[in-house]
Amino acid sequence: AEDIKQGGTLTVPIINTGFVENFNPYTSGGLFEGVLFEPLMVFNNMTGKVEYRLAESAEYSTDLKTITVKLRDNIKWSDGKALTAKDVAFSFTMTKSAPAFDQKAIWTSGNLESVTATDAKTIVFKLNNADSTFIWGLPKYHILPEHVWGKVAAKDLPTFTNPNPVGSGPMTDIKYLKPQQMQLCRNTNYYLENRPYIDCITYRSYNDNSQVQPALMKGEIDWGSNFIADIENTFVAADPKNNHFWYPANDAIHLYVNTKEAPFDNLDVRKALSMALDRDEIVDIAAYGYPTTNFNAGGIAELYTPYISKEVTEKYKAITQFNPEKAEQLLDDAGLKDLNDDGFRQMPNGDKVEFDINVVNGWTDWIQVVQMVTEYYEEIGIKANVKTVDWAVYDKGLKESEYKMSINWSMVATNPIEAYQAYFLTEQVGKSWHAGHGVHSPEIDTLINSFGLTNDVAKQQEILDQLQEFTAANLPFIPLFSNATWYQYRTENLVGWPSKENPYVQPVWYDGGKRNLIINNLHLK
Amino acid sequence: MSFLLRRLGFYFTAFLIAISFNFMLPRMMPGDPIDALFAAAQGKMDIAQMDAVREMYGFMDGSIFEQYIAYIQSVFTLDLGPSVLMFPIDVTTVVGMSLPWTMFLALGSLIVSLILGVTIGTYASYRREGFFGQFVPPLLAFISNFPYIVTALLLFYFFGLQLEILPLAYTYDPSIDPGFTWEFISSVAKHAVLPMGSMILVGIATWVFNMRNAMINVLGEDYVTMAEAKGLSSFRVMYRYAGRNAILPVATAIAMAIGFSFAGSIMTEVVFNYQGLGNILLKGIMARDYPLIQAILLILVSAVLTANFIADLLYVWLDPRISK
Amino acid sequence: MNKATTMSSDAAASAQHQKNKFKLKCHAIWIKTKAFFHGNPPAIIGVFLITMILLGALFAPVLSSHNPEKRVARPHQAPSADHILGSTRNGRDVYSQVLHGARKSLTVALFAGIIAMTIAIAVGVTSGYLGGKVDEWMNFITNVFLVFPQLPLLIVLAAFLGQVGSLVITVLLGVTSWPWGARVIRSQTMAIRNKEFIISAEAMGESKIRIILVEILPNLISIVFGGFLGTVIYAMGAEAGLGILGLGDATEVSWGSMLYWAQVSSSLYTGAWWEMLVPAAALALTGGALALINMSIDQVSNPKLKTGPHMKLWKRLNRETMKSRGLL
Amino acid sequence: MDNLNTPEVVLSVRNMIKDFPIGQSSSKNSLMRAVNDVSFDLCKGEALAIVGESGSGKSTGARVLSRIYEKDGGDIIFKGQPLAEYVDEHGSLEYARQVQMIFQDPFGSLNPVHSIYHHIARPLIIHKRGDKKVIEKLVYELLELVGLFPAVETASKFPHELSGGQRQRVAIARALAVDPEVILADEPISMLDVSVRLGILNLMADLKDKHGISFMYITHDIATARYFAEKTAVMYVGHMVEWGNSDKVTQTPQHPYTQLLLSAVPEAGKSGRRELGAKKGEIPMWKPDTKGCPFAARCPRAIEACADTFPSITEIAADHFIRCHNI
Amino acid sequence: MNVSSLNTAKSKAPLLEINNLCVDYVSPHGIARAVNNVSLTIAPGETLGIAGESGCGKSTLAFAITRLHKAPALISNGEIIYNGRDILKMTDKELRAFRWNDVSIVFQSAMNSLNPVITIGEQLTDVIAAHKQISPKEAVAKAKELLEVVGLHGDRLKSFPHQLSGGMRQRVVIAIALALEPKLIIMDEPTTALDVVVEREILNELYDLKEQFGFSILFISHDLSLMGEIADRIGVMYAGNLIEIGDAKTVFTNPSHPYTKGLIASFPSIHGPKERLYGIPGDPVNLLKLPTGCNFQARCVDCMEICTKDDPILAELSVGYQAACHKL
Ligand SMILES: Nc1ncnc2c1ncn2[C@@H]1O[C@H](COP(=O)(O)OP(=O)(O)OP(=O)(O)O)[C@@H](O)[C@H]1O
Ligand SMILES: Nc1ncnc2c1ncn2[C@@H]1O[C@H](COP(=O)(O)OP(=O)(O)OP(=O)(O)O)[C@@H](O)[C@H]1O
Ligand SMILES: [Mg+2]
Ligand SMILES: [Mg+2]
Repeated sequence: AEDIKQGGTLTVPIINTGFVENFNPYTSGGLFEGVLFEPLMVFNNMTGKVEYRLAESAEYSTDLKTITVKLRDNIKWSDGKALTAKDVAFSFTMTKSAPAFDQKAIWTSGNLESVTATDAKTIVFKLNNADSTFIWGLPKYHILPEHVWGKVAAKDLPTFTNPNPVGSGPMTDIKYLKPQQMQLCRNTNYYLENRPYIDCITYRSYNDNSQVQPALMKGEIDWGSNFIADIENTFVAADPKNNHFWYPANDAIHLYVNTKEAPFDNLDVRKALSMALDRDEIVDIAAYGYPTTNFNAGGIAELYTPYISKEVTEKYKAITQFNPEKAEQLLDDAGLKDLNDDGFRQMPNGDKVEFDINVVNGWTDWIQVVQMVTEYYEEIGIKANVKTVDWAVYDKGLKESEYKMSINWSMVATNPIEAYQAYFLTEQVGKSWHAGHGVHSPEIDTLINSFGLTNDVAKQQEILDQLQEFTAANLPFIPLFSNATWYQYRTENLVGWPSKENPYVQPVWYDGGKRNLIINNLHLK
Repeated sequence: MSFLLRRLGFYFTAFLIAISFNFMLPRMMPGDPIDALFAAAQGKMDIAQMDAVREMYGFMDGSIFEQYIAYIQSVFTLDLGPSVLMFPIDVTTVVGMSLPWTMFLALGSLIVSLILGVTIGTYASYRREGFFGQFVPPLLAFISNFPYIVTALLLFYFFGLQLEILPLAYTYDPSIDPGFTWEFISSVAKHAVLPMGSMILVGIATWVFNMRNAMINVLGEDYVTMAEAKGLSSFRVMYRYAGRNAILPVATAIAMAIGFSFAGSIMTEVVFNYQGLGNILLKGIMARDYPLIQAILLILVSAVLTANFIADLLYVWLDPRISK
Repeated sequence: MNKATTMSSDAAASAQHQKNKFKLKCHAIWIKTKAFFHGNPPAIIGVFLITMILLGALFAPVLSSHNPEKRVARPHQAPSADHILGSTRNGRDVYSQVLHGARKSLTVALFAGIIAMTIAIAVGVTSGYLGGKVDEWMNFITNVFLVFPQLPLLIVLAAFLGQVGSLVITVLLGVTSWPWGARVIRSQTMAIRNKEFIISAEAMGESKIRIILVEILPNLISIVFGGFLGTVIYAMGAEAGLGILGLGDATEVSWGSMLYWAQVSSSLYTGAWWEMLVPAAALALTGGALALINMSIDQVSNPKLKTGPHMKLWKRLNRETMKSRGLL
Repeated sequence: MDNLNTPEVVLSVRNMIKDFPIGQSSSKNSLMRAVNDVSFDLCKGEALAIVGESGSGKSTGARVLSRIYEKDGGDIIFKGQPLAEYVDEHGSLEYARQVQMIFQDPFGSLNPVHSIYHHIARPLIIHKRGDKKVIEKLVYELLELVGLFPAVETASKFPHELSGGQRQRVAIARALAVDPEVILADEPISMLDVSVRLGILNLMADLKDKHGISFMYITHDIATARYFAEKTAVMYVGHMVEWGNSDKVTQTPQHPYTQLLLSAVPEAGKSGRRELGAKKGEIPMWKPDTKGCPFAARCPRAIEACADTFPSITEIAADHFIRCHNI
Repeated sequence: MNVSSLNTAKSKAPLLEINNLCVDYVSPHGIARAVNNVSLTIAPGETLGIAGESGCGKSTLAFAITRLHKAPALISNGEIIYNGRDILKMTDKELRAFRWNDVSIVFQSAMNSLNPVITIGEQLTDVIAAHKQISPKEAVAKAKELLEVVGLHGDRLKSFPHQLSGGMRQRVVIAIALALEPKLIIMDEPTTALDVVVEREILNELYDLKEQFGFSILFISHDLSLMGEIADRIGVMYAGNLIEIGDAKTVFTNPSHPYTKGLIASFPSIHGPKERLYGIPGDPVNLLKLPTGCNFQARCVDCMEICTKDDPILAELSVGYQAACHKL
């Protein structure tokens, strides 16, 4: 639109220890993706669309072993040089010699055979095995100028700080960099005309959420991606006209149960433990009501609404409904009864049932959730304790399935299949945080692996439906709620934000592609 | 002289012990930086990549002994390797960036609270029976026992957020270029008011009590009475004859206080987002950034040892009876 | 049996004697106590406050209105009749939490103090009394510990140890806070060691351990106690500090964890000041009260700190005589 | 040594030496000799006074005898048996019982935290003088013996509740508790009030005469030495320079140092400036390899030999010895 | 302000006149009168000795003259007239000017009256600088001169007290006392801590100095032989009271008061006949538990009925000779 004014500065908080002169996108903690560097494309999980950025199109061959990516016309680096398919091919091949940069392990996992630029605009990815999910990893790789990065020896890549960075993103001009604040301004060679509308982005460094809150309240920053306590009364109330927030659903939070151990090996016990929880109340009290309650036992939540199987949800609905009487009955039936009248149930053989729920020390919202969970369990006669552990212990516990119950999140990705890969693939046991619950089967492995072999959306959905059914039927983890996507924004200077009314993208700062879309959309009021 | 040599020997050994301890600490504890990185990425990182990343950060194995030798070497060559948190920036650079600010904060507040405390303490001992001597020290005892972070938060809340007369965070206004300009210096000063103020508020009581007790001990000495009998002015008696001796026990406490002052500055830096070592230390701990933690502890130990050494020198200078 | 009967009258007499002795002793203690408090307002205030706090902690289950570890209210309810100090963000009763938190915080501080003082006494007295090589080594170790930046170290240790319940904090604080006390005790022991009563005990053939325990130690009571109080104050602050930094166990109810929760729930910004200020005030009062007691012990044990009720009398008399001489 | 009325020698000291390290290093060359070549006999029921200025090694000598310090040379023979033989636990305890020490400072020699009862009962308990009852009785007897009435009340007191003189009596009672043969009294009255000093001296004299206890009486007050002790030895820088019968030493001093000492003693009525018979000079620090006479530098009678030869012992009269080249 | 007491009539106008001086210590256990109704005079150039056992109030008297008392001491009564001015009525400023200029004082132990961390030189010059308009250079020159007067080398100015021996320190203190050439020097047991030879050296020095400068001395000691040697007149104190005062010879050879007699008999002489002496039985009195009547009654060999009832007052026995005893 012509009436959009150019100019303005976006100020965002960065939680870190300060800025240093390092513009290597792979080692700078995601500061520059989508800002200094432009992705090929963005998979928008909110709309389900693919938003092409540097690329104009990307096509799979029918055998799903070749991907052909075409670049836009006349795209340039910020130093004015042309950005060609050779640059793109270089960017991908480079990560072969710098395995640490190989974000999605395309080389190390062995599936990618080659990346070649067939002409100035065309890049061809050749795969060893058919994999329709491969393409989702591409945005994780930064497109870098060969004329700069090609001069760096492979062994120096990890320590290369990329001084005077050349990029293709909307903001490539480093105005200044001070330990506590830095500013990037517009790329005059940006491939979209009049974009970005805004002139600059200012990064401000903060220690933690508790400092972002006053900064937001004082109007020092425009875009928050942080937990803010009592947001209506603190942030919104400070300036109701300009201060807004929108907390769409994010990843699903589950209570992981170690099904290899009694009494959790009994499905009814797991069901009872699920039914004992009043999820609405938990969300309301422990999390200020910000997250979205999850009544879906299929393993994925609101973030993936288009993929959720209504049938499965309906069929297993009872499991997620707050029903302490039923829960008690299930436990009674399972033989867990209070034999010694201490108010808590024992195993049929008289052993006491008492377990810890692991939660990372310092992750306070979860601690509160778990505290409430233990209260609900106490009401049905189950003794559970909150166990706050250092994350190293937590991490090890999850991976090596050294827990009885542990609160944990699910993967956030382009497609829910990635979450199921982490949940159930037998090869993930001992590696992934999500696979330690003990529910696995070769059939499910095959089912999951068959996903990549097809490009047919309907077939894929069928697989997902089956996985949801499997999850709900086995209940390796108890669904609680979907995390909120923390997102606060101020409209005093800038507008064009994604919002409930205009949900064009999931509003996460910490995703290069998503924020690229947003930055491109913001403009002066 | 032999006294100082002995002390020097002590410092060197203490230093060796401290850095060895530094070396052991991370190796005894669970978790490593890559796990931390992985946790921080919240699943956005591919597990297959972890080993590569581990290698990138230079966490190679080798016998503990080899590692130890390499570590000791790195300490003495001041080449402590890259930080994990701010990879690939050198730990030395990272620390160099924040050290001056911590020194400014910790030493500044130490010096101010020392001066104020000694003055108040001297006066309180002099007016021991009066209102001042009876009420000010207990009052300060209560203030200093208020949890430090709460004091800081309250100051932050009232002066920064409510009254908006002082900045909320940072060492200086980031839009100003550092330099010897009035603008910069005044910005630094303005940003230091709250952090330093809170540290001084909490730290002052120690010195008041230290000085007061030392003074009271000295005031009963014959040489003070003698000085009075000589008809010297009370100022001279207080400061030259009594204060000079009372400062001796306080001087040893100063060196100790450096360590505490640094500890205090950790909290301050966190609350006021001050760009100092404490802030980085805490972040470094969370990220298991061993090189950084080691470097900071190293600096800390060196600083405390240096301070002790200076205190020793000071003591020799202050107390002629020592020099032998 | 036989013996018992013959001895009975004797025994009765001696029992009577013992009783009298006991009475006398009690009386002496009473006199001493009275003298300690008389005209020593810091002592009175300090002991009063500490007594209140200790009673509060001791009778926490009786005094508290709610279960401190249970959600008993809506989040952040302002002080009201039902929750006299309001509720926390997690819906717990602040009043009950302060009472129960006192137990944990004081226990940690107390035991840390005991551990530290025990080590300090063991090291200080042994080193000061035995002298020679033992002393040289112990002194060296003490000095190393002394110059080690303690709190940062504590933070690092606490972070690395993972789950840091109150037990770990107690031990950590205990084993890192002794050097100062050890040094003071050592120097005092060295002063006493050369006192003639020690030398004569040695010449008499007393065992070393008895000399340390019976002859030296009782003379150090006031420093030991002062040092103990100092360590307790320090440990309490450190426990709170670690708690606030999130390095303690957030699920335990202690003043430190209360402050931690108050901070993560941004209670100051949301106007729920009570959640933060109540535990903070509890800490300040306890620490301040202990500092006052320490100060008044100083006044009693250090004869140079001439204070007491007689000073009031002196002041009055002095003013009168000065007036009569026309100097006022 | 063998006189006509040969009294029994209880403690015999021959060429006793005690060295202290100077400074912090303990290498051989930095030793100071606090006591050098000291010999004497202490007879039963007799007192030997040791006089000398501060730092002359009086206390050190006594402390070697009471085994607080280890001797570095010479022989100490107690009741015919060398000190070295009182080694095993029983032996050393036995020696500790028989040789008791009384210290200069009545304030420092009693532990302020223990009652008088404790102080006197301890040695009795250590030396197993009986059960509780017996010990209690003994304690009260001892207190009465040293003139502390009423004993029961005194026993329950603490040191700070007693005057200096009373405290010193307690110290004596404690020394007496285990029937010692020898009491080493290190300046027992110098810290006492002028008005009570004599009481203590008289008490000690009674113990000596009536109980046959031998005393080594250390003092710098030569007048009380003569008053109390049969024999007197004058020490200078770790050496005995003149010794023998007290009256002879004090009335007809032969050694220039003794003469100096006596001439310096203030005397009522002798007003006015009194020249000292000595040159002003530093008091030397005696090292194991120092040569000559210790007093040479200040001696008005010094001859050449004094500078490099250690003077030998001369018996100038019966029971009167000096160490001097220029008699 | 005027000379009131008859018994102080003297041929020369006194330099210092003390009338009915009372000094109290306010202690937690009551008020102890350490100096009770003491009146005496010191003539120019005279040496007055004050003898008495420990705690009888000698130092307290000395302190009163320069008004150095701090809490809890209280000069409750009397006047101290120096050259017609009552010292007790001086303002702080006058007092500062008076101190050292007119009366200087040598404290009981020289070891402690020199500041260990300040050079001898500074401690000497600052008293000169405080009272005289004089350049630092001149002050140093004067200080050197003073050191040489007491027999020390001028180089010692740069020394610290610990570098000097006890005797040397005592000389320095005397040099400081002489710095402003005062009319009266108070010497509180100046030689007690020294051995006889050094003591003799100091005494010799003192004789010379007195000859040279002609000041008066108030000489405090418990050593009666020393007192008999140096003093022109001797006053004997017991439990705060002046019980006997008169010319030295008489007091020493023919004392009137039983206490003085006992005191003199407590010193065995080196030359006299060797016989058993009896001294004074009993212990010194406790100032807080003074009996009614004569303070000395409990120890007195000739105690009479009246002694337990009435306090004896100081009576003139002959010209310039007074004693307080009912027997006289
Ligand atoms: N433990 C010790 N270590 C080193 N030197 C010592 C020790 N004890 C005494 N001396 C030295 O030995 C010498 C003799 O000391 P000693 O105490 O025996 O003298 P003294 O004659 O008793 O003196 P005083 O009259 O002051 O008691 C002194 O020079 C003293 O410094
Ligand atoms: N600061 C004080 N507080 C209470 N009582 C005191 C104080 N100073 C001295 N006294 C008491 O006053 C009395 C006289 O003390 P003073 O020092 O004058 O005695 P002295 O004659 O100088 O004794 P000495 O010969 O020991 O120096 C003593 O009984 C003493 O206990
Ligand atoms: Mg001695
Ligand atoms: Mg005195």
